[in-house]
Amino acid sequence: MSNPVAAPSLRAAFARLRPAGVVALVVVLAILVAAVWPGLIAPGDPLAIAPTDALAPPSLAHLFGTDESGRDIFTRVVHGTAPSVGIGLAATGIGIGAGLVLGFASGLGPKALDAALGRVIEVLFALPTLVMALLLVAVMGPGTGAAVLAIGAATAPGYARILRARVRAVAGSGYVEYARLEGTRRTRVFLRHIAPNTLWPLVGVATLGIGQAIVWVSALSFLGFGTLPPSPEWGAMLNAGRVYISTAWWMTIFPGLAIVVTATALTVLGRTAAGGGRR
Amino acid sequence: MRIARWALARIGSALLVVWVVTTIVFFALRASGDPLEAILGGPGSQAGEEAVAVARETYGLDQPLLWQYLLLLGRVGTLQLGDSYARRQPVIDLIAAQLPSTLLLATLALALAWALALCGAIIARTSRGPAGRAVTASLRGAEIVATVMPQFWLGAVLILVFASTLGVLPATSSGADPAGLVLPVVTLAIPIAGFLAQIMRDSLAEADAAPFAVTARARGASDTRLLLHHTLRHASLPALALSGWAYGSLLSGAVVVETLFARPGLGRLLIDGAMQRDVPLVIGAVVVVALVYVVVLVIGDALELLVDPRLRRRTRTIVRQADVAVGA
Amino acid sequence: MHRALFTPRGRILSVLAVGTAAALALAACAAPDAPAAQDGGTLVYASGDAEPTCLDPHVGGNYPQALISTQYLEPLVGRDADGEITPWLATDWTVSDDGLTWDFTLRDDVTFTDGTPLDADAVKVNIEHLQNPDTGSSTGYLAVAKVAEVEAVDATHARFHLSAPDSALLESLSQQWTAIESPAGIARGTDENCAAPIGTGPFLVDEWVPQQQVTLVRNDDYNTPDAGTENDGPAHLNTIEWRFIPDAATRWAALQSGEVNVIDNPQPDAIVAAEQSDDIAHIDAPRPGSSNRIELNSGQAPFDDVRVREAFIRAADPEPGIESLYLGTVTRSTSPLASTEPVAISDDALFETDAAAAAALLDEAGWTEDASGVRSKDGKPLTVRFPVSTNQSVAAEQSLFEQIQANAAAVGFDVVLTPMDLSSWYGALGANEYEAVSAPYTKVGPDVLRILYHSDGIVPAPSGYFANHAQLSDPALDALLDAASATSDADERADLYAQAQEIILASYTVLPLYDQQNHFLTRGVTGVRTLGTVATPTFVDARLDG
Amino acid sequence: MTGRPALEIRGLTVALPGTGDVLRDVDLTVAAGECLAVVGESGAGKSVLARTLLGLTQDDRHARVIARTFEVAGRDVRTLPRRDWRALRGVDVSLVLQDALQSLDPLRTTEAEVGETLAIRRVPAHERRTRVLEALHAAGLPDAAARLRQRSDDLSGGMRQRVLIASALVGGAPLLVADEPTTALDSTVAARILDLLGRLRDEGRSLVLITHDLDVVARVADRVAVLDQGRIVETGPVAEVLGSARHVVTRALIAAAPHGPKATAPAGPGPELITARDLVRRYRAPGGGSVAAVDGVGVSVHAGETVGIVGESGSGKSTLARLLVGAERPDEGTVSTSAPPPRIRLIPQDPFATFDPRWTVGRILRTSTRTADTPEALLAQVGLAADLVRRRPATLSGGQRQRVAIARALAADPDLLICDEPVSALDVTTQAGILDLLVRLQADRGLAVVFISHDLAVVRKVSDRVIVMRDGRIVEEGATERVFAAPEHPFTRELIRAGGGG
Repeated sequence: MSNPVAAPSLRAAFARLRPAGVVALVVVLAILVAAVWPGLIAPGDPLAIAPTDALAPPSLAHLFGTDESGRDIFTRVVHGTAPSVGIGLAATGIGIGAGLVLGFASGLGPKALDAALGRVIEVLFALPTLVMALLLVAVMGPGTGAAVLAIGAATAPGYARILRARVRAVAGSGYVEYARLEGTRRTRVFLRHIAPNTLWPLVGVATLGIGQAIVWVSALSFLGFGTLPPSPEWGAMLNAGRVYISTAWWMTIFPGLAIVVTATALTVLGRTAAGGGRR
Repeated sequence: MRIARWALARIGSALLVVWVVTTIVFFALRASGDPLEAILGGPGSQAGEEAVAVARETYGLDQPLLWQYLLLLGRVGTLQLGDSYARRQPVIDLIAAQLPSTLLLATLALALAWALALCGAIIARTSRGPAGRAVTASLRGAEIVATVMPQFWLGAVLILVFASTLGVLPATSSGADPAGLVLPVVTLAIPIAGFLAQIMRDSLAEADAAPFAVTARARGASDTRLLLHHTLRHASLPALALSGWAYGSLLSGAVVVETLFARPGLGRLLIDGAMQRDVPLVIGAVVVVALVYVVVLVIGDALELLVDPRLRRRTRTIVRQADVAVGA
Repeated sequence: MHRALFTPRGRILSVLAVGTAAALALAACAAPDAPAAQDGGTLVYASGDAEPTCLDPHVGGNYPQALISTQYLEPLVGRDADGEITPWLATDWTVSDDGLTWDFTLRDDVTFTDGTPLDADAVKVNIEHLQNPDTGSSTGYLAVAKVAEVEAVDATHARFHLSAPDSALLESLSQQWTAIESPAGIARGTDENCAAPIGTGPFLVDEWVPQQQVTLVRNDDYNTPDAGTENDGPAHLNTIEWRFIPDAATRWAALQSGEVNVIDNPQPDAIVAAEQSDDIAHIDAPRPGSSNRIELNSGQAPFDDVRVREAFIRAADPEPGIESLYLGTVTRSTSPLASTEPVAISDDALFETDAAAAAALLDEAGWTEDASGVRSKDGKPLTVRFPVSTNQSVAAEQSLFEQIQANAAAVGFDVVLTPMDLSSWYGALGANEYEAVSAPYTKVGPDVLRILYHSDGIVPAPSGYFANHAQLSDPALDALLDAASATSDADERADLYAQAQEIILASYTVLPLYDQQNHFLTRGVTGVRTLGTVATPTFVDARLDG
Repeated sequence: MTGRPALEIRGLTVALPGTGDVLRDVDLTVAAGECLAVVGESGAGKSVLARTLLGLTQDDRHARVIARTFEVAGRDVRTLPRRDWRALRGVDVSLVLQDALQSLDPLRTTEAEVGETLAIRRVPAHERRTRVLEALHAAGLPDAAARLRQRSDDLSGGMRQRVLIASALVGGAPLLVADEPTTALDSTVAARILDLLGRLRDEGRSLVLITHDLDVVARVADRVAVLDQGRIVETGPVAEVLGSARHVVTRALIAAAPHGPKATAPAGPGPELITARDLVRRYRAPGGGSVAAVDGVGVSVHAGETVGIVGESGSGKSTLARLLVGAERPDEGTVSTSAPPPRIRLIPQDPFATFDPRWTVGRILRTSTRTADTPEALLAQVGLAADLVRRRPATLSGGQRQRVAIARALAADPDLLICDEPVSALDVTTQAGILDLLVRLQADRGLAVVFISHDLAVVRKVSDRVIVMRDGRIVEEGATERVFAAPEHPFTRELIRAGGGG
């Protein structure tokens, strides 16, 4: 018999880091640096325009080239880390927060509540993320806040679903039953066993989720509900660059790569943290 | 008995879908914005008092909110989706006209995703030696990158390469024109292919290590036979179980891909409706998307029964929910 | 050289073999001889404008409707490139001395494509249709606002009784939004008429598959070419497939790959590429009416202070951006009117960039700068809310706004650009939640000034919409505009409009940028031209390459 | 016996990537019609040996398999290409794995599974069916024709094992390798499967029987080889090896096998701690309706005594344990306790699942402690080193985990331990250690113990009193030795016979 939730120690997580995981970790650390001290990597001003220098291809002066207003794309990509990753974080936070409420209510509440909430969660989960996000954005209007809320709300059912399953697995686990048999009070069982064993695996899932959320928000940008200009948020940059794709491919390629690389690194790391789910 | 219970459960979830979706959409769209404005052609219109009154009457807007809601719920429940505010056409007609195009796109994309995922899993399974490890490692990498690839970016790059530069494939798509379908289907399929390939590769490795696989080898089965007669069926089960969800995700992607490739369909209808705050159209589109999901689940159930005759409903596993978590 | 890449593979190899000079020669050889134009065939038009929700331009009345309806509806009068009104469905017209009665003589040999004859009653029905609130007309409604009644004198004579003199009447009636439709078609009711309006044009609506395309087929009985048409019979084309491809890059790719013959709203880089290309032609047809400009809301703080407005305009410095973003495809304007309007006047001096002067003006107006870089006054930051309608603005223009944002930030403005869908945009304007806005308005003739800058335009319509976004309320200006509208003397009219423009420009409520861009790229088709009215393309003379 | 041995191996060494040498210098000979048993603890290399005999280990390119002699049916297979190995499998040598639920493809019918060896050889379908039916008959599967279209889910454990054996017989392989063929089965069923294997041997097949169970060896094998850490430490005729073992490993194995009565005498019946009357516990049946897992059972446990509950899977013994410990409520009947209520603790079959995976052993023990004992002291009581307190359960061996579970139960200073199959997942020597520990603790502390097991020999070893359960009811109950000496119920008699009587 195996344990419903794999043993989660940091050391075990590091031990699981294969070369890919190490690379991912390095990338994520670099992303963090770029988010916190962008000036360290790219000292320029991401908003500084230079119309005479517009649409310059990548060169030593402009590593990633310049955009239609002559802004340096490398600088913008680096300075865009904070808003882009921040958006992913915020959306994931909202998603997990809402998911926590639904998941715990359903997983720990009375059977009837679980049956009802469980169904509703499944139905919400059935609604494609973008469809649901579009609805909410259409109501709230464009902008970062709305996009974050929409993606958060649209991903919440997914988190709720995982949480509910985890809560149920942990609540039905041998160690919770044993604690009950020992006469431990319900709140104590919850605090000691259920909450930590439910929440810890969520770290991995959340890491995966941030990467996905960045992609979703940029998709909203593409559909015209994105971050406000002239923020160097990657989705918005990518969207702006797509117009020039046939003449200035670098405007599209580099922000797109930033998204792909970040999401990939977060996904690899998330998988590792999620307990090496894939044997 | 079992069939009846199963059918009841599916009908129940269809009704639940209708209720949940109607509720969300109705209250979300009323929360801000004035539906009356949308009916009368936007803020630029010069509608007279009379037209306003007629619109109020037609759409029940002079009734209390709760009554409007119940009215709507009743109508949606019986699939009387009413007329589009902005287009002044029956919603059901609009959707019926667009649905086949989107279903064609999504179904082809799912088929392609399956084909790619199967190929990936089989290649990963059959690659041996150092070269094989390199192949497997790059497949893994490709899967992850495919999964996180923004579709509109991928599509734009494909258009740049195949339509603008090489000129071998059209950049736009409509109906069932085969050449036009290639790029949208590929764009739509790749992320799902990455997702399915991961699941399939994992479950194939799992099936490969299972005792029944050892037994089959001990009977003299070759790798190919083992794959075709034993492990592939097992490996496809989890992927099959998740295909219903994957289909939902394809409908999500269709919103983007249809815009990108100027392809008519439900996704574009939905975007237009959301932008114009066309309540009946949005409800209709979302309800239909959700109902399509229910239908797909039914088909998925049937396929699963076909592949797995054990009739044992496995609980839809917690396994891999990490991937599913992040939504469609 | 660029095109050589598109020739078959064998050619590329030989091209590489013999070097650049030979390549050029070969490429020239490869270019087909001017292909013999042929009759018949299907032209595919890809529009980047929103798909109309109604094909009848009487309903609502926006530019996408004008574009497509040009193919099947025709107005009473036309307008040539010099701004002269030309006969079309009406052959002649006279106006009474008091300017209140107009007599139009109609052609007597015209029938609508449903067989209904064109007569004075039909004209009467059309004007009434526009004025009926249930029609929901907005543009056409305003255009014929001064028409009190249309009297059918006899079959070919329609008499317009006006409530006030209207020097812009002919210009108004030349627009697609007041085009004449079959009364029998109108009688079918809005839904049916929206799906397939019936007119006298060279094509008729065969089928509309929403979101996909509108199929237009040739009107074989066509006999009403306008003054600019060479063809004196039915169109050469059999069919036009009118498709909607909202994404500019996709549209351009579709033209490049030969899927479509004509696209509108191309990106500047596509225009440049087309100019350099042998097989893609470029039609530059600026829309009439206003120029593309940014208007500053003088109705509320901070732009109720002319010094702050001038500071913004002195700081904006759009010129380098216009040059680089549009790659030389547009020209800077300093007029509130389109360059195609003969009476348009410009004043470059008012719009010279001077950041130092801007800063001084702001200092003088009491807006002080602090460490954050954003000026403030009485604790309120110098914020400029700038809602941008994504439906009405191409990418290059949004980039230009971003550059203006950056330039204005340098002197202490905090410009908040907010892209919005059309409905939210109208909402923001209606709620006065803006300090700056760009709202191009297309109308034939200088009368557009009255719509945009007369103080009447501040009062919102019942729907909340108003046209005077600058919220200019100047009795002297109102008087000039009213007088210009009433006079029938052309010189006097031009002079009045010139004075009005000077007042508008000097108010610093308007930052003109350039003409309303209206470009078409064509491939594999000849004979496409645009009308002198609202610059929509007509395909009467168009032929596909053989 | 014909001259040529069915299997001849000299100097077989197998190294697997990452684990090093799994088998070292192994010599084995199996004559035609002979049954050779290979015994050893888990980790001794038994399963690798079984797979190597079919060339399956050799399929892994990273595995290193070398031997001086390796002949199957007289054919040198040392350098056999993969393709030729495949041709060999199923017709020259075949394999029967343990746990037929996993070893039969659950998606395929009996006919497809059994007939696969033939299908691979392109035997025509009609002939295939005939031979499949023959094989099923030979494997003793009742009503074989009706089973053809069934899948492993539709079959009982015993039937599955017969189907699996049939699939090994169908190709006519003269050499059968059986890897723990009876481990997952109830003892009565296992006995019948062993009879079948014995019959096959008698019919002239050669058998390599891999097992951890000396009892199984004694029943069917002619000769036995003892495997320890990849080496054969002792080999010879069964009677000789079991009767007078020379090697210390063999002797330890024999000593560890539970046999005989409980060593210590019962310390007189104390006061009644817990009494259950007329317990009924029903579960919803898969097809609707309900089944009573426990159906009118009454038990009472006195201080200081050990009550053994024995029965096959599905007999309701684990449900009874859960009812006694209070993990479930009975649908009918009562569980009453003495005053003050005794402290009851559970020793589970799978202790790992009852440990919070994030916790260290020290924290687990501290949390359960109701006395002044330190975790280190508790560990000492169960024979574990004190430095285990910082370890997590995942890093412990099965025996260590079970000892920690016992320590945790002791931490509460219990009056009654309910042990639910506490040793069934453990190796025989580990099992012996745990059993000794339990007996010793019970004697030292005067604990009452309810000991639940499917293994009659184990129950006999620890219990003063025994209760035999079948289908949710008690069929026999009494003092352990009385029941063993003179079983009254036929089922008890069958159990004793099947269990080998120890």
